[in-house]
Amino acid sequence: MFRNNYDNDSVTFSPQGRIFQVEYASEAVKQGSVVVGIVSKTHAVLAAIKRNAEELSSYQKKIIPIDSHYGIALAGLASDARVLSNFMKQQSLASRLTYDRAIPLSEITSRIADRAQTNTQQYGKRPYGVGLLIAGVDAKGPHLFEFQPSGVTQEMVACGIGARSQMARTYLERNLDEFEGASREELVKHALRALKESLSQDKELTIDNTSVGVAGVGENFKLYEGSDIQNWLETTFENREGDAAAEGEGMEVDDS
Amino acid sequence: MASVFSGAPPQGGPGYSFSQTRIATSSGIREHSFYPYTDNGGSTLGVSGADFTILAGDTRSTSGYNINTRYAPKLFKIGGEGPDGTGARIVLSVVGFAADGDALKERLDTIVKMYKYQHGKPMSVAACAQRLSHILYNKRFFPYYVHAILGGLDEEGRGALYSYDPVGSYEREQCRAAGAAASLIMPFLDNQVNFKNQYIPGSGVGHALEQRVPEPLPRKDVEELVKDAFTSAVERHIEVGDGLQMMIITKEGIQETFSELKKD
Amino acid sequence: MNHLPQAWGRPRDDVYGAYDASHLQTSGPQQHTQSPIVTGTSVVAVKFKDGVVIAADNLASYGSLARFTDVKRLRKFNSQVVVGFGGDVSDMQYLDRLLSSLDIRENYSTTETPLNAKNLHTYLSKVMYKRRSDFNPLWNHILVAGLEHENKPFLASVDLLGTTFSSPTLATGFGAHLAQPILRRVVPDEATVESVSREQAVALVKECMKVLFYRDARSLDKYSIAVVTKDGIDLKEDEKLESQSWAFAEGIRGYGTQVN
Amino acid sequence: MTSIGTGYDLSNSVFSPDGRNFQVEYAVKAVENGGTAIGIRCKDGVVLALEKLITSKLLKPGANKRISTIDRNIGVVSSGLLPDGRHFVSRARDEAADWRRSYKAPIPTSALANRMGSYVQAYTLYSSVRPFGVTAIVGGWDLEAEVPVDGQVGSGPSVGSGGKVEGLKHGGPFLYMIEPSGLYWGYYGAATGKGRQSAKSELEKLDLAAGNLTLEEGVKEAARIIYVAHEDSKDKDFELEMTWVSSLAGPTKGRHEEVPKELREEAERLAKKALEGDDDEEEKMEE
Amino acid sequence: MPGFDFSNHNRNAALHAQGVPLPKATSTGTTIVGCIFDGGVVIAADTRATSGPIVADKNCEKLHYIAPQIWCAGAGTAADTEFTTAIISSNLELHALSTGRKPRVVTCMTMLKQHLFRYQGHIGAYLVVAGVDPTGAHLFTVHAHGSTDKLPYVTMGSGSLAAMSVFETQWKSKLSREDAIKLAADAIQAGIFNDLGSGSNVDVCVITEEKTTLMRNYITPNVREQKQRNYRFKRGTTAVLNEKVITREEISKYVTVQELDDQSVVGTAEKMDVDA
Repeated sequence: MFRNNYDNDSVTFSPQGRIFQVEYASEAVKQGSVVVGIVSKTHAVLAAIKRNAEELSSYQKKIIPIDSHYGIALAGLASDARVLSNFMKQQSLASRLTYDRAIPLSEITSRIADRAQTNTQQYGKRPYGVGLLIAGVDAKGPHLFEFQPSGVTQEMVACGIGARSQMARTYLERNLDEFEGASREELVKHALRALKESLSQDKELTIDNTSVGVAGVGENFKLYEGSDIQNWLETTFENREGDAAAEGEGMEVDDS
Repeated sequence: MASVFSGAPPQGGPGYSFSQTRIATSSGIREHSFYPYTDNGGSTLGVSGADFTILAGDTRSTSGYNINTRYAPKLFKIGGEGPDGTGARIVLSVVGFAADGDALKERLDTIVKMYKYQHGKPMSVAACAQRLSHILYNKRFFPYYVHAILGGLDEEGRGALYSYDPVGSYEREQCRAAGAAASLIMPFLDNQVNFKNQYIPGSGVGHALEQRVPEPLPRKDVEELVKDAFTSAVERHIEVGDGLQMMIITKEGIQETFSELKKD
Repeated sequence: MNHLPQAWGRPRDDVYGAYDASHLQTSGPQQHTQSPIVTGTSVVAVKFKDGVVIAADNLASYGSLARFTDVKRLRKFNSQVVVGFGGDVSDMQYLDRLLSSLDIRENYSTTETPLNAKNLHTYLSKVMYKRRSDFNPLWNHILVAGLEHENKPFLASVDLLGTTFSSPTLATGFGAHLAQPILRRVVPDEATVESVSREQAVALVKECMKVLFYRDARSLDKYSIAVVTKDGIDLKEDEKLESQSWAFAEGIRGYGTQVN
Repeated sequence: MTSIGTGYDLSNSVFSPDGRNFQVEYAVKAVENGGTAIGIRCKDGVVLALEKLITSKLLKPGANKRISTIDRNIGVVSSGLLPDGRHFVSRARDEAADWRRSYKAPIPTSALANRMGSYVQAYTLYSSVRPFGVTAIVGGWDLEAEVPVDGQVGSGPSVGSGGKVEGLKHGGPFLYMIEPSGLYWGYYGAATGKGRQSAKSELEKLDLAAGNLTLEEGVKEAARIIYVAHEDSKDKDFELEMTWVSSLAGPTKGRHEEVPKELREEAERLAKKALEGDDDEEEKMEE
Repeated sequence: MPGFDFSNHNRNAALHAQGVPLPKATSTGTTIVGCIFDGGVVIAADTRATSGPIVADKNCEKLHYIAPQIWCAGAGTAADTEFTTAIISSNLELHALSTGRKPRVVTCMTMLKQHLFRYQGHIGAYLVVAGVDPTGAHLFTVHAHGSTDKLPYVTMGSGSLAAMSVFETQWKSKLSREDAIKLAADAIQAGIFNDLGSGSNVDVCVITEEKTTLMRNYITPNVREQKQRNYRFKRGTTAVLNEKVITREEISKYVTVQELDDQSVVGTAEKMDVDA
């Protein structure tokens, strides 16, 4: 009796031309808590939900500043992300040393993409089990890249990955037109709202479980956690009890 | 640099007819005629105070009797972000062979940055000082040809100043001068900062006379001393001049100033 | 010729004695450049308000022999950087290829910003410093002229030891002695750069090339000159010195007591 | 399918009793799902074009270029697994750089195709790797002018012994397509990906072998063919990506570059118009 | 026995072979120039004397008197330029007295080159000789080995290339006196600011048929700025380990003591340094 054996390693194609191991690795991303990223003409924002293993444990790291001009948000295997982020840090420093230049985001993204691809074409390796959002500002302005375990990387206007991230993406698609001209504050609020969308009904965004990373033109990438994001959370969701339909109005109140 | 463009004939040919002896001997292992070091002149100094540290250096870069440039900094912020070194709290000054100085600066800077990335907090000046010593000693047999001075604030907020020899021996001090005019400036600092050879008038007779006790100087006094040290060094040392770069490290951060020096 | 292929192209044993095979062995200590062979002399450059002017003559000397008289020692890197080479010509060619491969790599993506002069200078300084640290120097003194971010004029130098410095005016080799004073008179500091026009800068550099030709025995009256501005690079590789003056030679008789 | 369940298709480098390497065939399947990619060899250059399907509204429009430059004068477009395409490109760049290191001159397109064919083929030989899930189209212009050796000193004698020979011709446009098996052929017009069948039949109509098609016409034809090939998967949005490479005298001066925006938009406009002519009913939906 | 004493030569050579370095001589690592103009000749010099990288004298004199209308600018070893010019000056004066004519510049130049040639370059004097005599204005250079040159404008010393760059760009024939002075001074300043061996001030000497004008410190572009602090110590700061007072009466036993008032004491000190 034969069973489906096309999924044992990443060097076997299925008869349909698929590589199951890579697809399974993508599932690992969906196990991770949600992260979203958005870019405007001037800023790039990352936002993430941090989980804690239990009530008394610490929260995981979801956003990692890499160089002064960009950071990453991760969903999936944190240890794989650490390997990649160390590599990125080292490559970024090397770029500054050799060329006195902040590494372009497309460049660093394609370097990890190449690394990830190797893991999908050689026996004895496994694909990375992590998805990344890479956000920051380089010589060409703000950028957001999505990295997938398959080695696929794409430049996005907005993106959400991780558990229940479809809800976040739906929010982002609905508000897509607003991002380009959005201010720094508006962009953060959009990111937080997208994050909130993908949360199950009984969960709330709190200063303990939320991280925000912002980079802008002329502004270094900075990670905001804890009390630093109190204000954002309050102003973004202060009309929470109000009618969901009047969301648009609520936003205007926030901005004033 | 003159050697680069020497009009010497291609190696191996006969020497010029009037040279009496061939310098190069063709027997045995051929000697390296490439010398990997040069001295780019200039001078630096550092003085630590109660709650600040001042580092200073002239900005002349020389090779032989030539001025390469009138503005080549010898002071570098370590561990800061971006081209302006934002957020840095440590300053390294290097004098000697400029290319080695730059390489040393970049290595230390990278290490301090990696430390912050890995540990999530900035490196202490004491740790940085020891790390710098190791970097230098690691090249014990092909040294960085520089005299380094590292300045910052220690964990208690007091001024911290470390000086190094080219192969990593180091010491925490109140003040130090390095580079071309070190021998001119150091006795001045000994006398003015540590009050060496100064006694308290009327405190005794002969050997009973009491040394004037050194105490941390106020910032203004130190800045003035530094300026006088450099304007005087410029008078008497040909490799010192053009500009004076100063960095003052306080708990508020690093303040950088620049003033002109004589250009002859 | 005999039937032994290994003897072909070698001195005949019956005429010259047995061939010393030790010349063929490739082992032994690795040999590095100890001195330059075919060399180029000065490169001079000056910043002006919108860019940089750089020039070098077209001569490659072999000792005191003027070996090649149409050598291009200025190299365009991209539309905003020119590199000028003094010193060994073969090392210059190596660097030229290195820069070519870097340029190709940089142009894989057309959407990214190209390397500017500062980036390239940093890169070259690492290359030079690495090679000197390996005791295998590239025997050159290089000027990098062009623009850095926000189209600011950029001019810096790196030599065979990896020493780097930047100044509103720079000159390598003989030019460091003879051209720098001329350049510094007009552009003494960074603040003055703003008030120097392109025409002034070009005239100044041409003046330097002339003085160098007067006084540098390893120089030539044919030269290359490039002007880098945000509109691109204007590189002329076949310029000739103009309006030389040999008026001082009039009336010179001998070196001492001779009168007529 | 006969292959499934036999066990011969579970590992690369294994032949089935009837002499097939199923893993390679499956890799071809991966290619068949990708967006259509085509290349046209015109008389004065080469055009590469790609139907880039929009998988998400959140993608940044106009970014995510997928036709790559290998050496200054050579481009590659591929269809299939995106990361494998990147691997292919990365290797091709290494090969081109390696060639330059050895020969101090750019790699001829044919030599690149040869080297990449060998490389891709090597990935069918071992069980420790899998074949490439891409078919790549390599297009380039080999320089017709005499090129100086990189960094050459002087310009050499202009006449006489060692001088230049007048009127000597070499170089020109070249186009190759490399498949997952490592097999490659030279083409006048090449197509791969989902819409390759209709693209091929369109290409065949052009009589490319005659060598009359100019580069500008080629650009317009390429756009049209991609639009035609897209008809099968009309429900999805796509972006048209096009690059070209011409002679030194041509618009790209021997370099592989993106087709300028104005020309591309013009070609797209013409392509849409041509389609409308074919099928009037579709007109309203086109918008 | 006239001439140099070579008795220590062998000892010194042996010491040198053992690695004992030669004592460092003060050198005037220097920019000196000369330029003919319509009606005369001008020479100029900087005023820095160095010992290695140390400035030995900030305002030394490198323009040496030979005869009333023949002056020399000297570069190289300070002592050599001073003694060589002094001895030639002396001999030339004797020569002038015995011939009863004004000394000629060529004579001076010839005496210098013959003197220097004799010592095969061991006398490190590099000189610019300039003067006006009945045959006109003349300008020569004399190198330590004895070679000479005759040109309308000349430069010597470590700053010679910097100074030459000024002449090569701005010199023209038939300069006026003012233009020649300006040009020479500019040439020296090029040396002062571009050559580390040269510095401080510009000395100029203009010689015409009528007279010689020595303009000591013609330009002073490098005046030291005011010190920030006062470095006067309180009396008693320096430790005195031993004290002994010798009274006038005691010393009068050995020498004659004469009272001077304060002013005459100051008057005898030579003023050299620009900065106090």
